Amino acid sequence: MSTTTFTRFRSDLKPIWCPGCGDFGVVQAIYRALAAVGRPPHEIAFVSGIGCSSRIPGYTTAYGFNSVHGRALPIAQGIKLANPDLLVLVAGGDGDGFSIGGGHVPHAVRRNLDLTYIVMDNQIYGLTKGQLSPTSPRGLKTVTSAYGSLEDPVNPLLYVLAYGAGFVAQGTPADMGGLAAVIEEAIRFPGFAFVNVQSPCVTFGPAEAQLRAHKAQMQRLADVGHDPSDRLAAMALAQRYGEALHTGVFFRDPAPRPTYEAAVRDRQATLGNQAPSRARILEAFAPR
Amino acid sequence: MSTTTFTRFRSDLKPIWCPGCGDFGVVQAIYRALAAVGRPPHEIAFVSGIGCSSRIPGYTTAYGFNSVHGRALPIAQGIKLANPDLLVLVAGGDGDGFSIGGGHVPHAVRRNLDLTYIVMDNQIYGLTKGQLSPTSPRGLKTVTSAYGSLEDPVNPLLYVLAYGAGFVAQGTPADMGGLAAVIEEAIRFPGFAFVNVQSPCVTFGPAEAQLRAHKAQMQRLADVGHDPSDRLAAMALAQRYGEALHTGVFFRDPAPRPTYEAAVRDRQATLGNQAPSRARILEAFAPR
Amino acid sequence: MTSELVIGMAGAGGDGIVSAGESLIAAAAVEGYHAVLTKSFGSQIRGGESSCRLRISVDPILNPGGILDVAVAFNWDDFLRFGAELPVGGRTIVLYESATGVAPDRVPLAGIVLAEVRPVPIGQMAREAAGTEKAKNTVVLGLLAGWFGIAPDAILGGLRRKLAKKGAEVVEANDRAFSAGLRHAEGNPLAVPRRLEPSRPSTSAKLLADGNDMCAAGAIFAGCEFFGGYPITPSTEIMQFLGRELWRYGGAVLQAEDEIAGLGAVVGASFAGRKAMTATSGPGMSLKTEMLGLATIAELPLVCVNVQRGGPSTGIPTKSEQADLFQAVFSAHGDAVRPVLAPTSVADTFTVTVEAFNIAEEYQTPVIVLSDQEIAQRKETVDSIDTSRLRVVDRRRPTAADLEDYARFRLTESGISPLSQPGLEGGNYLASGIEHTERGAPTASGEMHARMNEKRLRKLDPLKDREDLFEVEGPRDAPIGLVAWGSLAGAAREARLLAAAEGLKVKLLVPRLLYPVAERVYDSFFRSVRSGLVIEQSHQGQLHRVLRMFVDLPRGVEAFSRSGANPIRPEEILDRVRQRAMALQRVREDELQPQE
Amino acid sequence: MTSELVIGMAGAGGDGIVSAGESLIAAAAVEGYHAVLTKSFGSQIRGGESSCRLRISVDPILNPGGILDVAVAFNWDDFLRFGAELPVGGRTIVLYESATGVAPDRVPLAGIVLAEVRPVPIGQMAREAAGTEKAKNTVVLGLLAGWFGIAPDAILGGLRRKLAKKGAEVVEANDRAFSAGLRHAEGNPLAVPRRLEPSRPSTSAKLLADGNDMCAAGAIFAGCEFFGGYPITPSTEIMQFLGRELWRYGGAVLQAEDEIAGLGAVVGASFAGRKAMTATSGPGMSLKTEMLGLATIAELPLVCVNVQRGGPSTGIPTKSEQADLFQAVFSAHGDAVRPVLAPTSVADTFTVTVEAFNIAEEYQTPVIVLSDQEIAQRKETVDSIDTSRLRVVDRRRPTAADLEDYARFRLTESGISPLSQPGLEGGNYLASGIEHTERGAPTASGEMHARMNEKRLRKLDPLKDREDLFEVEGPRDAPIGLVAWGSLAGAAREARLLAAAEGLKVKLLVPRLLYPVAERVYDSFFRSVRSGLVIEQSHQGQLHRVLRMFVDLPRGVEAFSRSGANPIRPEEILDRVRQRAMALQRVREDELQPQE
Ligand SMILES: Cc1ncc(C[n+]2csc(CCOP(=O)(O)OP(=O)(O)O)c2C)c(N)n1
Ligand SMILES: Cc1ncc(C[n+]2csc(CCOP(=O)(O)OP(=O)(O)O)c2C)c(N)n1
Ligand code: SF4
Ligand code: SF4
Ligand SMILES: [Mg+2]
Ligand SMILES: [Mg+2]
Repeated sequence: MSTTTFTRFRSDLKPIWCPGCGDFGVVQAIYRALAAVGRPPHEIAFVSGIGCSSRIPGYTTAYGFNSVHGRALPIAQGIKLANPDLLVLVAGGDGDGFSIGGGHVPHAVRRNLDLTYIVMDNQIYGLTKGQLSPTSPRGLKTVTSAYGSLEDPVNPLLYVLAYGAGFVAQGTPADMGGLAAVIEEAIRFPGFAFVNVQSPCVTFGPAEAQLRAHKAQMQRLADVGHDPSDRLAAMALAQRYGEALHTGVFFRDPAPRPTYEAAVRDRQATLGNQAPSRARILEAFAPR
Repeated sequence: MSTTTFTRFRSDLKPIWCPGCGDFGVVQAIYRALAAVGRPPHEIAFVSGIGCSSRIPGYTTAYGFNSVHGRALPIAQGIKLANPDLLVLVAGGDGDGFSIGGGHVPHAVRRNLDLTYIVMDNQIYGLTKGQLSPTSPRGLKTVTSAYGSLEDPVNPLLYVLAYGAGFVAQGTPADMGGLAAVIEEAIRFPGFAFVNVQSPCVTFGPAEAQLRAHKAQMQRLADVGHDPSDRLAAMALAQRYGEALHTGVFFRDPAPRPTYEAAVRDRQATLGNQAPSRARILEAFAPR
Repeated sequence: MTSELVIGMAGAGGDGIVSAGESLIAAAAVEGYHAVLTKSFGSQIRGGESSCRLRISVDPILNPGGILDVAVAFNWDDFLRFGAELPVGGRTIVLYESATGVAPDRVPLAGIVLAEVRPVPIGQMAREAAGTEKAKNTVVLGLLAGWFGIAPDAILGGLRRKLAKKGAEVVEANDRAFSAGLRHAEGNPLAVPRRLEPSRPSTSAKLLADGNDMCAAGAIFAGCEFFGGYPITPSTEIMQFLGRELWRYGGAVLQAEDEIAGLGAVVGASFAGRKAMTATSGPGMSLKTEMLGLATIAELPLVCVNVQRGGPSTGIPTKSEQADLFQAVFSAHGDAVRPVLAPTSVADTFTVTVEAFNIAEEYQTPVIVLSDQEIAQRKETVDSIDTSRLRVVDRRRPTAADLEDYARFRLTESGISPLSQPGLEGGNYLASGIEHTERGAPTASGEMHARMNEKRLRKLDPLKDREDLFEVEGPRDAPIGLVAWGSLAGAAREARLLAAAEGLKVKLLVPRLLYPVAERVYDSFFRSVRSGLVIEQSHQGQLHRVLRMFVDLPRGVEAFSRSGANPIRPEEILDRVRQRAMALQRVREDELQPQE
Repeated sequence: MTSELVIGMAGAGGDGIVSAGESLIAAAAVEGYHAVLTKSFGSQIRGGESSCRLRISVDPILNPGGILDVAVAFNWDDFLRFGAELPVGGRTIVLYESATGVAPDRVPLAGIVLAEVRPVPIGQMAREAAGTEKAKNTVVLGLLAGWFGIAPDAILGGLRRKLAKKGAEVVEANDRAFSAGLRHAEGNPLAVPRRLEPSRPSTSAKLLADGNDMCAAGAIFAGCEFFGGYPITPSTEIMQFLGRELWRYGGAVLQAEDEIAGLGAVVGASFAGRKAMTATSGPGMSLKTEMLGLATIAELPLVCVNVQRGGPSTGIPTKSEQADLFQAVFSAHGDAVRPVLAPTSVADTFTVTVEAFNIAEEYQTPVIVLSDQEIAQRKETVDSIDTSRLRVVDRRRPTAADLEDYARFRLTESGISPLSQPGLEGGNYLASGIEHTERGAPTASGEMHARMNEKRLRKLDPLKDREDLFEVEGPRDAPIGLVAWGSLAGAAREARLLAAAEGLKVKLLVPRLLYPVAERVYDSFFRSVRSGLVIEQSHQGQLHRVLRMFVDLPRGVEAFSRSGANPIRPEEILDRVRQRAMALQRVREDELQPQE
């Protein structure tokens, strides 16, 4: 694609991420995917929570909403319901999405609005300088776990599969082509799509979660002969989150469910023609 | 068991549930299970949120905490950490547990404190008089879904299995023996144990979710030859939540993970002997 | 003949007390009476005790009224459970189920000499006439129609319409039960008849609604296109009404997973350019605190309704209280000011909700509507509202000129900056909860922070001159001044009229805008005041405290307040007004004493 | 010789500005100086600009100080980014990296005549001496030691200890860099020498800590056994400290999934009989609103620390503000009152935290500690605290007699009811957020609700007599009165001393208890006051408003407040005090005019 269309999505706000932060790669991949999809920036709403990763909307020329910690999904659903024509992206960190925001994920998935949710999973709290995140490996020593974490990590891929998402994939900036590709595919998927990105925190992240390690570990799902139309098989693979690093599409619903906004539009259409004018609403209370 | 031990757990607070409410059966089953386990009431802490079902602690003689909507699990974890010798029960409704409280479940599961969590799943909001619940079937018409719900329901069993719980079971007051048995087993399980109880709301609940229907539908997992040590198989079965009604144990970890409180005790023990007196804490700040 | 009646009924869950009340008020409305119906239930969801009180009058009504004219006890245990909610007195006529075996001179209403006591074999009459006890409430309707002349035809007509779908037998059985009651009353007239005057040909057609209905209708009138919320008593009916209606207007309703998500979706919808609202009660308001703060700093319009109930925490979900004012005004962290409005009646809830949307859109701010259970759930006849007089305001969107060099948070003179929305080319910006520059870039500059804080507060100053959001009744120069808000405004209005009738010089200020505090309005009201009361249904007297923050109240102005679930009655207010009038009297006399 | 120095340094992320500051204050502490170190960063997590200011003195210090004596610019862009945080003036000596190419008469400090300007080839010296630019900060330490006589041996000793683990080469290279700086200074003495006096043999051993350290230590001293929380700037260090220490005392720390769960676990631990605490900042406080209300009505002791930062919403996470007072006091729905305390210095944070636990346990209530980023994150030398004078209070548990007929919420005279806990036989009860009877049974009775509200508020009344939680400085009869809280108390104390030195009659009231408002304490303080200031770092002047609610402030008492991220300085306060003194002067003169 031509760099003009590419740069069209880059804002003039200079990223304040640490040099080498994986999120640089993610925003690049998003520029590429958006350029490929080809919607103009003003027709895109890009919502995030709070965190290093959540700064990402500000680095694009889309309408951005850098909201509060953990609430990007509810806000994004309100936007999509208010204006279904928009392309709505949601992004944030592992903590934003699966710790404080974890309660919103299953409901966003089961409602199945056509959103693309990108989590930058660095297994750490970056912005607040290095505390445990829900995806931190058991035993990890951080400033809040001086003697090692006592908890098994959250499994974003398995959770979202169990929630019934129609599209679930993983990527890493260690493979920019693959990352841009899954993000583009997620955007094009009609319904809720989830992309977990292994995006290294070079300043506070675990040593095993850096680009070098990714390059070594990485296994393309395409290469391991996984059938992305089989949810149970995807769940079985996803259970290896943390030990293995599979990239690509875990699950793609061959027969995508109807989206929530589609059902809403039908309802508005059927009931719409019975609508009295708003000015006459009080007539509903005439006694009989 | 002797009725004396049984009645020992019944408080003199008269339940204000509607006549015929499934929760009467659940509290009975809990009396039985507690009697069988044999811990005295004052060594039991019973925590709930808000809802018809969440009134249940008040109907027992245990130390009860009828807390706020959706927050029973965090409070229960604080209690268990503060005093691991207690038997800690947690209970509430489908809305309490999987709508407003849904964000706390995965973390309670992965921490794996030795708690027993009983959800009275009636596919409706009872206390607030009949709104949609997260487990309400798609299309259900309620006071908040006059034209039918547009969402696929939450799947409590599948979710909790995906979260990695060591014990997951389902019961119904249509089979009191089976219900008391799974609750007792859950209490005895060393680690986080989850029991989903299909507990009919006779006043607002869906017609398909009443005792008669349960009696007809019910399939004991023991009878269908399910292997409760196979998590993936359990997930496959759990995917049928909503269409089938399986009762009994979906999953029981043959090799239960160590509990969180055990790890905490080890840590306290190892670090404890290096403890200066609290009175001398300021010495930590002597300049060198 | 009497110009009004206050009727109270109580019984067990199955007795159909509330549906009897509904039949009565529907009939009253059809006949052009003014009426108020309040319901009260035990804590049990079903099968518990329940009660209702109906005040019906030929003149406009300001509140649910006090001592009962007519008390109906289906059984005594349940009747007594409602204690202060069904106050009986010397003028009360008592009807009760004679099957209770209680002798007329033994009714358990200690130490009250009742006007009249009528045991009636209600259950027996129902069985005989309709073949079922289910008809007991219909028998009672017949008795009431017969003894007190309350619109028999309208009642019966309503009942028939209601039962039509149940088939002819049911309708006829019901007819028999009703006329049985009617005949019993005619056969055994009251010693001192007390029949309701015929209604006056009412100037305007009446509506029948409760506060939650009116709130939802107001939202629709104001152009609301999105509602996101989570069920909670006593606000849920707002979501339920909109869940039936909003789709018709191209809008949508989302029952979210919790209050945070509900408001989050509202914030998103507003960001996307739609008028949006949520509704909840205390516990939900507490959860929304952070999201409300986001809307304040992102300057996004939205309306958040809090139908107050008893607190703190879960408190008493089914009873009314006015103890969430502090929270409405001050719950946010940081220097955040948001407008707070309160309706003072069922009808008022419509216009106040419309006004809330207007203020939200005009000033790009969340607006909180503080309703309360009393107004929200009481059914009332309402003179139809002339909606042609109501404005509907839309947010200021960027002009082509604005878009040439768009800065979302431009520091304008008014403090209001044109608000664009996704889809609008050239209006692209970054919304955020982080302090930002005029163009929306994150900043940690103390100087910019000060300017943005100043802007966000300054833009609301014009509200302090909105005298139209205040009502003053009574002589401008009255030395005694009352202030009352929300559902208590009704009791205060009635008390003021009673006081005036006694020749006491009293005025009343009813604010619909509670915050920001309109200092000038209060200053001019209090200028003549030497003694006064701020009347509130909260333990702390919260409005009185908030006023003290901004207004120099005259020494003699104090709070008359108490906890909820026990409404302050007009008579109580009148008492205190009398005392204050006498105190002033004494002072004046002292002043007139010759000094030696 | 000078008795104190204020040094400010700024540079890029890699320059090691902050670690240089740490080395200086550590050395100062060892040498027995009094010192305060404040750090400030750009918004970038790493690689961004950073700065620090150190105030070092032979006398006790009350605040970080104003105009710099010494300004060190590693590069000018970054230095200027910190603007008001590094104020230079006529008395400032400027050292800067000569490689910046800026001529001494061209330094970009418009319009200020500086005391002296010294370009130094810092980078070059580092490379030459240590072979790496990494040693730049060590060179600067050498320069400062040399020119201003700041404890060379202690600095070098500290550096050696710090670098020991990096091996001998590093240590030696560092030694060379330091002495290079030292020699450069000796070789090029200042025109007007300004050396720091030797420290006075300090009466008591000093400690070196920041406010968050002191808060955590206070919790441990008070007997805290459980901490549940969620990371948030600028409070996280409290959880981090306790996460290292609490286990040693048989306690536990839980990093929860969010702030609601963190506080929920604390509520559970308290219910189970443990002293428990959480800590957060504005956004987290907002989320905890509902759970705090539960603790209030369930009457469970706990401490909730809010380290204030810039708001509303995410606001400015790294800067200090005092705009969360309204929220601390009023965020709950319903009539809920909870005590709010504020530390006024690093040392104070220890004792205030201990007091917070004592009040929580004694009155069975959540207690909020309002710290702020300024106190929480500034490092300071502290005279060691005589902990033997501090009480540690435990909750009142039921006696055998109480247990014979246990009623958890018994309406006692004090309003405090013995609190049992799981495991205690006979103490079984139902805790709930629902209004309850004395025995904990849910109730919807308005009468019981009123009594429980009254109980929950009455039990806190004794706090209003806690004069020990207030500090008054200056003449009792002073006509000018200042009130300041939190980190601004330091600036106010300094301003008062300066004013007194000018012969102005000014007194200062510093409350550590902000709520409930101790009316009597304020009344007696304001008795002599005819003009005054309530000094606060918030746009609205929140304490001033809260005081107005309960205290009749003298007419002349106003708020001196502004938004955060731009601290009010002692000189600014002094200015206003001078103006007020003159105004009073004029008034008095007018009064003395013969009346014709
Ligand atoms: C309600 C609330 N709680 C806590 C915080 C502090 N906070 C900001 S970002 C963050 C977590 C960052 O981790 P993650 O979401 O993984 O994003 P990352 O910085 O790693 O990209 C936290 C705890 C906040 N801003 N708001
Ligand atoms: C924060 C908060 N939001 C909403 C409510 C209102 N509320 C009480 S119970 C309940 C849901 C009840 O449904 P469920 O949890 O399934 O319990 P059930 O009554 O069906 O047993 C709701 C919405 C509340 N009390 N607190
Ligand atoms: S702290 Fe980690 S996540 Fe944040 S910007 Fe730096 S590298 Fe990236
Ligand atoms: S409403 Fe439903 S859940 Fe609640 S008590 Fe009645 S039957 Fe049970
Ligand atoms: Mg992260
Ligand atoms: Mg339910």
